[in-house]
Amino acid sequence: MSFTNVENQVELIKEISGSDPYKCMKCGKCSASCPSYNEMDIKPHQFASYIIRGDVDELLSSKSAWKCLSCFACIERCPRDVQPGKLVDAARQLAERQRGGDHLQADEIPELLAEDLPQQLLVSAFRRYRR
Amino acid sequence: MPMNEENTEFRPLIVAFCCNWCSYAGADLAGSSRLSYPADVKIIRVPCSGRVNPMFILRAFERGADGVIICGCHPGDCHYSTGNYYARRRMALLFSMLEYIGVENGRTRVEWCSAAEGAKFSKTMNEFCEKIKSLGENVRLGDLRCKN
Amino acid sequence: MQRIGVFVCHCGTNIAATVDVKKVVEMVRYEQGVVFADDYMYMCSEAGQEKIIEAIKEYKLTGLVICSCSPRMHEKTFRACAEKAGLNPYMVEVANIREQCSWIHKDKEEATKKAVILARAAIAKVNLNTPLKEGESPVTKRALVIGGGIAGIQTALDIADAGYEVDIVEKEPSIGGRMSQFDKTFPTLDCASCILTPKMVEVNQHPNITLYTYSEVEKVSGYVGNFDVGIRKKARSVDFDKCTGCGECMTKCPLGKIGHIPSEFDRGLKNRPAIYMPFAQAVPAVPVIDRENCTYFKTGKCGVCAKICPSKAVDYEQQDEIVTVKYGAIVVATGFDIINLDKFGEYAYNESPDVITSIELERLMNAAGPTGGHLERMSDHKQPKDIVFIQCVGSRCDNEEKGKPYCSKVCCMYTAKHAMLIKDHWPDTNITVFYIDVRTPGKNFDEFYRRAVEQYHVNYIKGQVGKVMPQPDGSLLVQAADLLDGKQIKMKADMVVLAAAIEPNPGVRKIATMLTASIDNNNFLTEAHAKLRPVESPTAGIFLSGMAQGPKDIPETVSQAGAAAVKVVGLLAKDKLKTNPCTAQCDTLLCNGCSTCANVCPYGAITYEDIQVNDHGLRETRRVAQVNLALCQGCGACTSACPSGAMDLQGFSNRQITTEVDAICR
Amino acid sequence: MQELINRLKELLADGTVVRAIGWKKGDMPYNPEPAYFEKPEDFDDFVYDGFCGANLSKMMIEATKLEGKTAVCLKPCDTYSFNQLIREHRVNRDNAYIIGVGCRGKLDIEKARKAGIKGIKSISGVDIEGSGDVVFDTIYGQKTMDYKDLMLDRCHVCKGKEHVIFDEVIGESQETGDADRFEEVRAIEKMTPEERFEFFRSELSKCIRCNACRNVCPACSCRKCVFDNTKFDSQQKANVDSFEEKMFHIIRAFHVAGRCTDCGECSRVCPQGIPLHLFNRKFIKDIDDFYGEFQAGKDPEAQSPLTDFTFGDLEPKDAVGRGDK
Repeated sequence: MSFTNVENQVELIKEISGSDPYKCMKCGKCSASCPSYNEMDIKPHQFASYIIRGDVDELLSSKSAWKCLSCFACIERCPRDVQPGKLVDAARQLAERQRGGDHLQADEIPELLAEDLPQQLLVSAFRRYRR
Repeated sequence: MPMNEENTEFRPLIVAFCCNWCSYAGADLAGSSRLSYPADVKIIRVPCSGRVNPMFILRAFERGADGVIICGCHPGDCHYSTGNYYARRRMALLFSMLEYIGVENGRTRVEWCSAAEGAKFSKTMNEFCEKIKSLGENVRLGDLRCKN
Repeated sequence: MQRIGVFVCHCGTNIAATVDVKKVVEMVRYEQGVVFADDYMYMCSEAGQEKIIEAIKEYKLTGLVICSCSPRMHEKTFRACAEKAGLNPYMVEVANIREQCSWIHKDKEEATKKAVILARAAIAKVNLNTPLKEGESPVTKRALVIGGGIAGIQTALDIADAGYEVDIVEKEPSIGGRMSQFDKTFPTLDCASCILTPKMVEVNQHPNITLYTYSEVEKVSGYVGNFDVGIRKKARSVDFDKCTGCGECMTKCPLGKIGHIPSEFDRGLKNRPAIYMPFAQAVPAVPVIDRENCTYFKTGKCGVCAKICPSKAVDYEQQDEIVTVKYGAIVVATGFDIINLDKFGEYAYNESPDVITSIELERLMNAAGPTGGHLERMSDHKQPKDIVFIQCVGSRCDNEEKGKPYCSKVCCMYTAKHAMLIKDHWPDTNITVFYIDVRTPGKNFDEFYRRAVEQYHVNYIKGQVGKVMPQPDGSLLVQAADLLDGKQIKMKADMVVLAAAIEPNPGVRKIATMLTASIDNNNFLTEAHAKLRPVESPTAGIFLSGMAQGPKDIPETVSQAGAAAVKVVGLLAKDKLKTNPCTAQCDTLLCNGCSTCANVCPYGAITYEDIQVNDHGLRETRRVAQVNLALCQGCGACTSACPSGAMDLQGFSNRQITTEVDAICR
Repeated sequence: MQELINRLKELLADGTVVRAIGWKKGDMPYNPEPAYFEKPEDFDDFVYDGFCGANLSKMMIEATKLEGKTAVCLKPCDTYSFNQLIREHRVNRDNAYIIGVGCRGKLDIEKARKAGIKGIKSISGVDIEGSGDVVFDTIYGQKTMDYKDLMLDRCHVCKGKEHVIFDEVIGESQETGDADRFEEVRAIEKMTPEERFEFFRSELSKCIRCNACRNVCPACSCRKCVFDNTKFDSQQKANVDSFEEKMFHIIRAFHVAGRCTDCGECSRVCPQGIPLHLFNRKFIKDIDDFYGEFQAGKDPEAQSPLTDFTFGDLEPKDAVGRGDK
């Protein structure tokens, strides 16, 4: 799959995430809820405008894409149903797809698990890397 | 005379001028909310704080009042648009003059109190009474005379 | 000497539980003037009132003191009761021994003592009460509406439909105002003239409405119910009765093509002839000659319009005419304009014809406008591809020299409207809006704005534009910051539209002065009460409609117009006005004529007259204050400002208040 | 002085005015009194010298009601009072011909008395044009005093040598101000409340209610004073009603607040030497501090601070306690 076509890329993100970045009112509730806010260079409330502008590569090369814990607080709380978490998730997924099959298979996971690993982290990791 | 003849505790005599539209209604609200304040306070109803002539205040002091408080609508809320603005200037100058001739600060007060501020009215009157009690009887304004 | 009856109310146990009512009666029985004192369970009840009436008759009482609840509660009741017994209602005073005594004190002895003192103060006051009579003044059943925009039109129609005669004075040659310049209206996007023109026609045809267009209010005297207004009807140079409105004169006027007279209606985007109607649907459809520009008036030559007029309606000899009309009420609906942008050099409004104001854009998009509704740049008549809108140009600006401190309220909505209309017609136009805040309170307003973003993909960027720089290639370089992304932006635009701050019509200050209606620092007329009397001026008989009172959109203007009309109708429906008898009064023997009182009167109720006085045998002419009882509201501001004590307030006189002070401090 | 007399005679002769108000010699060389001049021979007694401190503007209230114009001699500071009277519609400008007279400071005989000068027979060196020391010829011999040392306190805080209203000016004026106008007020403000109270009580105790201050004051121009009318129950004469007795000076000062031009006549005429200007000057200082500088009488169009306001005015509670440490 090639990402030369910016519009195509944006459309794909919209399709994968199922959310409409144009609906964002920049209220900032996502940034206010985000546990990783301080570690992000592009803040959650900016995700929508990056995607509208077509700056997907910039978003993907940012720290933010991989600092997102997929806790989905922003998705839960977004008053406009824009759900920045899903947007960034969709962007990550694009990147994953680009990488091809270079990732873990589900059945390889159990043996890598530590005993005291929190369940939540595990779920979060699946959300981030499984697809 | 103050009602303290049989009582050794000093009970001040306080005259409150309240504008009909905000503060008098605020006092009524304090009443209907049963928010008590000392009986030392006696209210005189005037149409507007701008109606309060400095002569009235001086008269009260001369007749033995220990404190005088003027209550009006908040600036900007005057029923007559501007009355309290003029009152504010008048009272600022009068109070400063009273201080200048040696009358203790605090015997006079202006408070803006709306019809909804029953609690504020009661609190203000309680505070003012305490203040006047701490100042004691008004000797100076009663004594500032032309002759010895 | 008064004969005073004192009535102490138990109010059930409300008073009697904390105040020894019987003792109060005993204590006040021997006060000066008191001839009767009694108590009763419920003074305000039928039986209680009956008791009062009987006592008035039996003891020939001249004054009453009721010791009961707050006068704000039952003063009216007891006054009416006194009146029933033939006593002047203003001979009643209420001592508030419930809210200000029994309800807030617990100690019975203390509360009783206070109740006695409050009763004494009221008795002392009644001793000085005098019977007061409510004044009456007749009402002229005709209203004047100043301004013929949508605010004035709606107010006039509502008053006229209620059956009263209304005159509209409009300074332009046609009514219609700003709304007639607009293309579409938010949030429904219906066409402005489609909804306004029928109303204009209705005004013109309404039997109760008289139009004075091309006219100005020259002089106002009188007071509520009885205004005398001088209206200057400027010479139109066209005979109203003969003109058929065929428009031949306008097409033939040689200056139409070569005159370079900018059309006011088209905001200078188009020229007009010297004999003109502002726009095609003008009401009345009678042109005027602009004498400043007309060749005939400048040189005495030409006269083409007179020659070609088929009905010989052109009359160069016409003179200004002043008519004086009586009115009962006046509505100010003088509307608004946008501020001058000379001080905003950074937006290059005066440098580039492609930087325009929103009103100019309205004209450019209007099918009846200078371009026939085709959006084009004024510089090269090309259709703009990239358009930048700048919000808050001069609004929310604390620098008095440049702008206005308030929010103009309508800009956010009309900008969204413009953006969507442009996108509707020319979908591949790129539109960027730079805003400080987007403010869209109102029914279906935020949804409207969100539609511009979500459906039309209008690019809203938070951040004010710093500079607009015209480029050699004819484009405009816009420099701004995207505050949410923390980036500075430089973008090219073909057209920049400025949402200039609105300001009240500059002529309103003169009108307000004539009306003695108060006006704020921003030239908006002040309401009698910001919350409870928003369509009335503090000056009785003056009402406010539309933008003259503050920024508002068309629906708000129309509702305010209706509200003002109701207030006017409420006034005109009365045959006579009862005036508050607690008014200021001037003792002409004491008055110095110094004007101090007039300076503080919020109602303009005080005037000065030279009158003959006989001061204990000395006859002389003196300048003395006169209180107009119809205007005076009884605030007493004049009485405390008066240096000589000549001004006094009936019902709250200096001596009455002094005597209350004395009674309390006894 | 001769130039002034000649001009006044000329104005009377050519009918410009029908009377003039100036000063005539008193029974002592230091107490000239205000007087009307109508005929040339009236001017035999005319005097204008250093002791002519009286502010004649108040006399114009009655004079301008008379038929024909009245000429009046006003010193620079007096013109402020006249302007204030115009503002209050108390004088008829059309009936007034104002001669601005020169002034090099007016003199206070009390200062000579304090310096031990008694038994005065005649005084020289007080001419308006002159300069140098004042020479007293007394029954104890000649005494001299520096003109400046003899000046009224008010002249040390002079408002300036310009007449703010006039038809013509005769004679030169000098700026005599060399002190801070509000210094005395500030000194009192710095005292403790007890000290202030004692100060005013001892000063006011001297008052004999002669009403001289009220009668001379150009701002106290009411047709009938509040102390003489029945509107406040304050009308009784001194000693009868304690209200008036106690509050007279405060009320009087409040009545003229915002209108007082600080002409200083009240203190000059007080037979008991009460520094009454201290009340007025306190109000002026407060008005300046609270609402911006204001000089009554400077501009007859200016709104008086007490009939004006701004939305952000000082609250009364902040008007007091400003000096408290």
